[in-house]
Amino acid sequence: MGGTVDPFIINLTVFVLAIFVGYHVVWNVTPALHTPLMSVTNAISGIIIVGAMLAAAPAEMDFGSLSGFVAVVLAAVNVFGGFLVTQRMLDMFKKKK
Amino acid sequence: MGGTVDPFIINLTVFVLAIFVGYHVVWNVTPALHTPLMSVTNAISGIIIVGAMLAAAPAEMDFGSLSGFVAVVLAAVNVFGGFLVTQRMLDMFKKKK
Amino acid sequence: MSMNQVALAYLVASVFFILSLKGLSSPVSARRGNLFGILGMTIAVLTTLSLTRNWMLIVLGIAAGGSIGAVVARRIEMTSMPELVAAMHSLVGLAAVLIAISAVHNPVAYGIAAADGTLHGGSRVELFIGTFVGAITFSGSVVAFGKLSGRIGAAPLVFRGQHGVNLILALAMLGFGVAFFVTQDWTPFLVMAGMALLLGVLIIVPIGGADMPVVVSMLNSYSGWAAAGIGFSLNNAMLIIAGSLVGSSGAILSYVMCKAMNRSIINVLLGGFGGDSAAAGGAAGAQRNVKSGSPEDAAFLMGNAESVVIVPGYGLAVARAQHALKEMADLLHEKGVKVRYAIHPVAGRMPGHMNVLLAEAEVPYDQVFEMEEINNEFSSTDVVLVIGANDVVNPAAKVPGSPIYGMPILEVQKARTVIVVKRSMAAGYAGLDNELFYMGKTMMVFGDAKKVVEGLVKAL
Amino acid sequence: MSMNQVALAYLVASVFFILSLKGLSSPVSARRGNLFGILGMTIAVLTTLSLTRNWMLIVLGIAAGGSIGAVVARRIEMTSMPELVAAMHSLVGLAAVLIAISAVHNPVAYGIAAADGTLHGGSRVELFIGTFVGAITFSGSVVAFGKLSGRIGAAPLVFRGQHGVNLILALAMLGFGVAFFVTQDWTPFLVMAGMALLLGVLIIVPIGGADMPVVVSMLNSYSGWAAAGIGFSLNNAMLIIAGSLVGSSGAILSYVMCKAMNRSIINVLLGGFGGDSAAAGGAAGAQRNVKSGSPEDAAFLMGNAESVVIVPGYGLAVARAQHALKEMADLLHEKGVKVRYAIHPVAGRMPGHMNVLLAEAEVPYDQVFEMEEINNEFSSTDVVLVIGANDVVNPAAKVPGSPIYGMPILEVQKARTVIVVKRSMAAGYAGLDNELFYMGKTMMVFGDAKKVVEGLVKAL
Amino acid sequence: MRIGIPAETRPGERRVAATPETVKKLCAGGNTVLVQKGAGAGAFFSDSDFAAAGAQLAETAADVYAAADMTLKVRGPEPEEIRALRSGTVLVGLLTPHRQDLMQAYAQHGLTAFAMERLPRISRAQGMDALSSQANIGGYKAVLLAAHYYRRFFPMLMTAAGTVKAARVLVLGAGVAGLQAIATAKRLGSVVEAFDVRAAVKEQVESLGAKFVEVPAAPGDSGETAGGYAKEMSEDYQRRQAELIHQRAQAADVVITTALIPGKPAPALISEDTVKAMKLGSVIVDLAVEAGGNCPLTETDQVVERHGVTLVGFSNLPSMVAADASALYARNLLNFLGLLLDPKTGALNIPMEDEIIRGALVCHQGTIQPSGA
Amino acid sequence: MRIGIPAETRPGERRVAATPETVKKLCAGGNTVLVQKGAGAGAFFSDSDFAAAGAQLAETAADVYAAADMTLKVRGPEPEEIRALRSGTVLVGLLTPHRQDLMQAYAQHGLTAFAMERLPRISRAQGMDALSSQANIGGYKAVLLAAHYYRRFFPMLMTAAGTVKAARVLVLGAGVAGLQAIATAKRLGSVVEAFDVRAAVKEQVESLGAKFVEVPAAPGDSGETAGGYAKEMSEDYQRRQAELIHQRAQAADVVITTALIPGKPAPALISEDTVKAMKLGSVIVDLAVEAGGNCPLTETDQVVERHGVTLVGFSNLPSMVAADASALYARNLLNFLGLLLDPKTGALNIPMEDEIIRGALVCHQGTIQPSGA
Ligand SMILES: NC(=O)c1ccc[n+]([C@@H]2O[C@H](COP(=O)([O-])OP(=O)(O)OC[C@H]3O[C@@H](n4cnc5c(N)ncnc54)[C@H](OP(=O)(O)O)[C@@H]3O)[C@@H](O)[C@H]2O)c1
Ligand SMILES: NC(=O)c1ccc[n+]([C@@H]2O[C@H](COP(=O)([O-])OP(=O)(O)OC[C@H]3O[C@@H](n4cnc5c(N)ncnc54)[C@H](OP(=O)(O)O)[C@@H]3O)[C@@H](O)[C@H]2O)c1
Ligand SMILES: NC(=O)c1ccc[n+]([C@@H]2O[C@H](COP(=O)([O-])OP(=O)(O)OC[C@H]3O[C@@H](n4cnc5c(N)ncnc54)[C@H](O)[C@@H]3O)[C@@H](O)[C@H]2O)c1
Ligand SMILES: NC(=O)c1ccc[n+]([C@@H]2O[C@H](COP(=O)([O-])OP(=O)(O)OC[C@H]3O[C@@H](n4cnc5c(N)ncnc54)[C@H](O)[C@@H]3O)[C@@H](O)[C@H]2O)c1
Repeated sequence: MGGTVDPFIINLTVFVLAIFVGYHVVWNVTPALHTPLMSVTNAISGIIIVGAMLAAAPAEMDFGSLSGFVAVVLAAVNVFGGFLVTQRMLDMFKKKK
Repeated sequence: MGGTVDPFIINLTVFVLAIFVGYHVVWNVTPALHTPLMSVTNAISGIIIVGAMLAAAPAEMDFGSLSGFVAVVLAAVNVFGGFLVTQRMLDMFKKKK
Repeated sequence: MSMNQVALAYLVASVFFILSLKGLSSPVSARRGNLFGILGMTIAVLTTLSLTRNWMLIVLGIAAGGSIGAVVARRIEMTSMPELVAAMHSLVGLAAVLIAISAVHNPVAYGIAAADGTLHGGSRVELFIGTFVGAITFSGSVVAFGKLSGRIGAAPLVFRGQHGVNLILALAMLGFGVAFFVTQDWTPFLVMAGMALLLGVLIIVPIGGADMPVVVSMLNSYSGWAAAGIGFSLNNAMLIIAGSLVGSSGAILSYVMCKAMNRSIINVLLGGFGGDSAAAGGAAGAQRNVKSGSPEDAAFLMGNAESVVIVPGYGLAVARAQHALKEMADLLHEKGVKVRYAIHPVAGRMPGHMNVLLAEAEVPYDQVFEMEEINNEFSSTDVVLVIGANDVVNPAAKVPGSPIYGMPILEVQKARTVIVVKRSMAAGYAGLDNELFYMGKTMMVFGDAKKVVEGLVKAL
Repeated sequence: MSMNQVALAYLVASVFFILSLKGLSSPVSARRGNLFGILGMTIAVLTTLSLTRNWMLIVLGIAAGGSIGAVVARRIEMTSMPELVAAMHSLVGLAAVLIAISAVHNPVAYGIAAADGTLHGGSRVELFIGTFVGAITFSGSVVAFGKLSGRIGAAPLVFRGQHGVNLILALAMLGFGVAFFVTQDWTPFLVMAGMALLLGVLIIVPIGGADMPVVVSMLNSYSGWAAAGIGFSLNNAMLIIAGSLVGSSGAILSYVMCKAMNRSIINVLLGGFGGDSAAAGGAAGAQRNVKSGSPEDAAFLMGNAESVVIVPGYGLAVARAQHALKEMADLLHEKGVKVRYAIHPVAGRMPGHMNVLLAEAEVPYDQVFEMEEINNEFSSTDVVLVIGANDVVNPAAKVPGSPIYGMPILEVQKARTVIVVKRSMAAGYAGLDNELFYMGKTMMVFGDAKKVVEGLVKAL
Repeated sequence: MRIGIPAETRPGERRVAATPETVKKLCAGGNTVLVQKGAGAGAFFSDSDFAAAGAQLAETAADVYAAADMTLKVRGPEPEEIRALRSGTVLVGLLTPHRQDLMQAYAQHGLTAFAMERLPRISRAQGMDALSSQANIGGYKAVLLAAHYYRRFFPMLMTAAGTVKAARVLVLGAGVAGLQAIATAKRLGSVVEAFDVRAAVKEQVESLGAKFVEVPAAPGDSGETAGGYAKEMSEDYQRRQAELIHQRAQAADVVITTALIPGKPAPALISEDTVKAMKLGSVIVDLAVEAGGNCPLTETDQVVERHGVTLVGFSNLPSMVAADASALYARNLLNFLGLLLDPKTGALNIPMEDEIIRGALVCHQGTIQPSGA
Repeated sequence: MRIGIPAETRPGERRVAATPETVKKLCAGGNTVLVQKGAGAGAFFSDSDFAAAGAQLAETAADVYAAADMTLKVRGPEPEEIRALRSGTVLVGLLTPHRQDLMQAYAQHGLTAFAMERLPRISRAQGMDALSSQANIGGYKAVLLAAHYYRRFFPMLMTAAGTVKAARVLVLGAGVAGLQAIATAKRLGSVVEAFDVRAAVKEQVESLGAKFVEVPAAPGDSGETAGGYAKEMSEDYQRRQAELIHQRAQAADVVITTALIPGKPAPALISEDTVKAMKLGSVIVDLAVEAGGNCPLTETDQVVERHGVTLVGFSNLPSMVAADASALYARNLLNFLGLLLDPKTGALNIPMEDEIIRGALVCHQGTIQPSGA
């Protein structure tokens, strides 16, 4: 069978499953980890950098790729900052504050 | 971009996500629900009936569609029996045994 | 229906399957969970039906199988549930094998044929896997059913070199699989299937009856993977989702069950360890079976009871578990369970020992009953929790000639369920074995009383 | 790299993201979780890089942004963490808007153009959603950052008809979105983006400083949805997975946080309820802010402390929470925390009241200290748990003229952290307000002492 | 200051106004302390311990009185002791300030006298509050006495020879003594009920795990004066109260009464009829016996059996726990002296503006002071 | 059967061998019960209650003895009482079977006598085990006596006037009485240590929350005889034990001794030197005083002070809790009579093959029985 299924449907399938996973993974988090968790999801939301890279991809620089480039920089700040800050927070926990 | 991604990869994506979901959903089940849970997953594994129906689908009866038909019957036993048995077990819990 | 609509419907069905399992993980939502499962299955079947041409025949098949299933499910006794599940499992395995056969027979119909009408390489692998997993599930489930229903002796059947034989068989099976892959011939395919059937039997026979539930769950998991495998072949996301859901949840469930029984899953699955779930001490030389459970099991039983009577004994004092016990009773009380304490006149090691303990924990006096008051109440009690007591509930006191003959006892064996908390099967002060522990209605929870009660508190 | 390999690599990255969040849900695995996140991100970026032609420029951009991020993250004070998270959020929002602009500018490069070079209808909708969510995230995060860092007053800014204005704005924004959809013109697109920016500001200003963490988490969730939306446009499974992971987990997290603070998420998000987390009674008319937390927070603080001193007061007796308290102390002790009790000579309502209570719960005498013995120890104590006490820890006793002037008190304010359990801000026997409750190092846990301690026991 | 500690003379009084511990602190504060030999014997403080703490030992009370600028006593001095005191001496103790005759005698003798009973009950004075510290002991001891005279078990025990029921204890008056009695009786495993006119006490009683017996009061009547003491109640209330107590006492095995109204005779709570209705073998311990008793049948310092009920009327329970009672009382005095004496030199300096001093000072250099608090 | 219940004659003995409850059951079993007037007074059972339960009241003991076929006693009859008994009477009580003179007298008088002390300690006999039921009371009362004579608090209290420390109680001998003493002392809030020669007791002591003080024993020596009683220990052990006790007693405020070795004089555990080394004001309650005492300084039925230590030597503690002691003892007897009397008619039938009977029967129709158990 197979047929031709619109990629949207497949994307939707993935989307729905991912929501379930996100829901379950976070549901039982201890309150003390709220802030680190927030910070790590913030870093992961920097995945948008992938989109930004594609936007900045065209070889010839124009308005579109420039704004893509700016987006890359911004998202990179978020990605690096996010993971590092999380790391620092978690270090704090280790040292029994 | 998009390009042509083998459906296998997409299937794999779905597969991996579904495993995560299955894992999380069951992880914290109370022991008392072990048997009902087993019974309901048994019923759901009857989803193979979908494959069986497709096997039985060809209009002209031959060896292949006949074995598909048998598979439909077997899987149907499982589906109906599984859900009903689960129902009965759960009813038992309601009545505070 | 367009292919898109079909895919969407399948997605909806998949979501319902997820919600179904999710529901089953907690008693409050369990019934809803089952409904979701039914709903998902209905959507899946109807959608598929819309794709088939000879739907009349198929509906007939479903009706036939469905009514058999329904009748069996209605008729079966509650106590035979586990064997029923095993039996139905075998059907899924068989169905998977049949589908694979059908697909090998007519690959074109499934759209898995290459241009030359032969199977895709990938599909061949997938079908191979589907078949042997299906076959093992089938024969293994049949054996499990036999053991659970008592048609086959529940004792583990162990012989020397068992693992070696299994290994050789598995390798041979793989070999024939490769042959099938290369030749696309029926012969290697069927030999491979036959070997898988044999392997299913050999894998399950060495596992003892007590471990059968774990095995059934494991087979369940296999059948899920089989379904997912077929989903890959058919490029059907729903089959993949449902199959891997069942596969992973079944595997986790086996693991969780083993953990609850304090067993290693490896040992269970390698077999030969299944028989020893009981008999740790015991004066009587003969190894006798007792049912043992986890604190969670005990908590569930008590949480769902209407009345619970607690029988404390010397072990409670030794463990100094009285405060935890009080807390547990409070939790039960909050759940609307009627909780009372039954004090045997000579429980403990000094007159009034139990009273001292319960007073320390501030158990209200009006929940504390003496033996004469409460002995008549046991027959209308749902659950008795015997905690660290032994002699005072030993029916041997009714047997002339026993060293405690003539001593009045708390007649807990009259209650519907008895839970006994102690560290081992060791005897009490009087040094006697206790028949109560071996009764069908008794569940032992082994462990230090304090630890166990704390476990109960957590689980409640 | 073939497209298949790319897809596979993306799948691997997605799995790492899942494992990352999973890791962060428990303290033991949290650090591993962060590593998984980094790993996933690395794979994702490298894979994408292999697809781009002018990778030098992009690497430059990443290096620039990355070093800024790294420096800021290293330099920032621990106490400013939440505002940093908010600030970085705004960047994600802005990036989303920029990507959308870039895509609108050059749809062909993204493979989302129809044959005529214009945008697909579906993609237009997706881009529209991505843009406005991104814009709201951006401006909202900026406001949240301002509030958290004190650059904008933390007090909720409420004005009449606020919700009305927001509604009109939102509708107008939608209208321009439709216009963009129809005309594919820049003007409606930019107006729409501007309105979304404004909306972001307006949505956040009415929310009080105390609720900002919830808001940040909510914005986090928005940015996740924005990423998922772009994933749909780009037909990129990883973006969808990562985006919806962040989206759903952020939403759940906001909900969980609200529940922990006993607030309704609806109220928080509608704003105007953010300022009243404190001040229930209090003799002093002025509304003053206190930090309040849940039993879980308190449990975490104590579980990670090296030494805990428990200060019981009359409220402990009223709640009869002594047994639960003992149990909590036992749990802490098991975790290796040093637990002591500090008894003020006039705590309770009769001489020795607290001793009677603790004896009932069988607290060993050698854990019980009198005031003189322990007052010097507070400065080296990590956490003091003041439970149902008030006057005996009231620093007002040092203020001449106060009705309790001259009464010696337990100097708990010297400890690193003070947790106070009582039902409200109401005064104690002497009827005095207590400065201790308003100190920066103090966390109030409101509720009946027994309930709260039971909560602590559960959380430990 | 030369501080004198004579032995107590009241019959049955075993306490002493200083302990080696407080003597040591007083000496460290620049004072000389004179202790009469044997003064601590009843409380098991030996002379050698006092000497080791820095006290000088005096043979007789007369020696102490002759040398001391300040005398610390448990009980107020009797007329013959007053005569032995030097004029101008500062006297501190439980001086029974309601005994006008004694006050007159102090004044005539030119003494400066502080009555510990008169301390205002403010937070700052809690460390000096001898009434509380001694009432606390009284409550504890009352239960021990009851258990001593009660011919059954207090706790419930289920034994091979049958079950003994827990004693039911009724505590009337839940002030300091009453609350401690409740706590002690609970400890011993009995079932405790308590009653008090002050409504605020209910929560306190329940905080000890006992049951509060309530007489429905007229609305708005807290039963309490501004000072936190009980007041006399209306007749209607008293009738309802009497009925309730009659009924609860019948159900009780042990009754401990501590009800006092400052400056008034103790309320009669247990009538003879009630005693008659009580179970054979019950015990009543009347802590209010010195103020006339909460039960008219109790006799001061006697144990009598009436209508099959044992009535315990010891008036000086703290003295039965003399060692700890003295220790607490001596520390009360020490804390109080902290207000009067220079911490280094021990020089006397009476801060007349302090409300605690104003309350306690009953006689200043020979003039009787109006009751302050 | 005509069953007689005379009043006890031993001075200070307040117990009685039957209660209205047991009388009622005996009457229901086809017996006639004769109770001497006032027999229950000491335990607060009134004659009218006995009568209401179905007993006939007799004016004097002689009347009872003259009419009864069976006499129930708490204490064994003294020679003059024996003379009043009819020959052939069945006698049941705590007959002190080790007193050969009394046994002779019973035999000469042609009595059939059951000594409750001789019951074998098997499970079935637990409901009749008077030694246990009375020892239990002794342990409880011993602590109350200690608290009564101790001039400090048992529990720890932190008050505005300072902290009073918890009393440290040392219990020597952790049999039935010792265990109950531990439990009661713990209840009152003291810190309890206990010591016993029998190693098995350690777990039991700890199960009550007290600390067990251990003398390292020679390997393989459980300190126990087959019957579960203690035996005399080796000299070396005794020396190490004495040292340990000396040291623990010095740290203790209260010592309660219950150590007994059946058929032997009680072991002397607390020497005079130990008493001298103990703290001033400490209290020793010696429950073994009748068997010679665990401390040589205690005097039977007296409270004496030696070297600043109060020694309490009452020999009959259960009698101080006469009501419950009688109730339990009477039920022990009732359970025991269940073996002897036909449940309907009350006819006597001695099952000589029963090990309980063999154990308790010290004299059968005028012949002394060899000690059975
Ligand atoms: N009351 C009296 O006056 C008195 C005096 C002397 C003797 N006795 C005798 O003592 C017996 C009392 O009966 P009983 O039922 O109370 O006690 P028991 O028959 O001695 O049984 C106690 C049970 O508790 C278990 N136990 C011990 N420590 C434990 C711990 N930490 N956690 C969990 N379980 C623990 C033991 O089994 P495990 O080892 O498997 O855990 C034991 O079988 C009677 O035979 C009575 O005749 C009574
Ligand atoms: N010890 C004595 O002999 C004695 C005698 C008389 C008076 N006093 C006086 O009593 C005071 C004792 O100080 P303290 O700190 O122990 O008590 P406190 O100052 O009276 O404070 C007790 C606090 O406990 C809280 N509380 C009451 N019930 C509660 C419950 N069920 N759960 C949680 N919290 C509860 C109350 O706050 P919420 O209402 O907000 O919950 C109250 O603020 C001193 O002022 C002392 O002078 C002592
Ligand atoms: N602020 C402080 O630090 C402080 C210190 C000590 C005592 N106090 C308080 O002072 C109050 C008085 O304590 P006290 O023990 O000295 O009082 P008390 O000895 O004067 O009286 C004893 C009790 O008898 C009760 N009573 C009086 N008449 C009664 C009647 N007819 N029926 C029943 N009960 C009756 C009183 O209410 C009181 O509770 C208490 O509330 C106590 O907590 C406060
Ligand atoms: N099986 C039953 O049902 C039952 C019934 C009652 C008692 N018992 C058991 O019988 C045993 C004896 O009890 P009892 O109280 O009648 O004993 P007891 O009165 O004869 O002796 C009291 C205690 O003193 C101890 N002792 C002896 N010499 C000592 C020494 N030198 N130093 C320290 N301690 C010494 C003994 O070990 C005993 O524990 C107990 O274990 C009791 O549990 C069993």
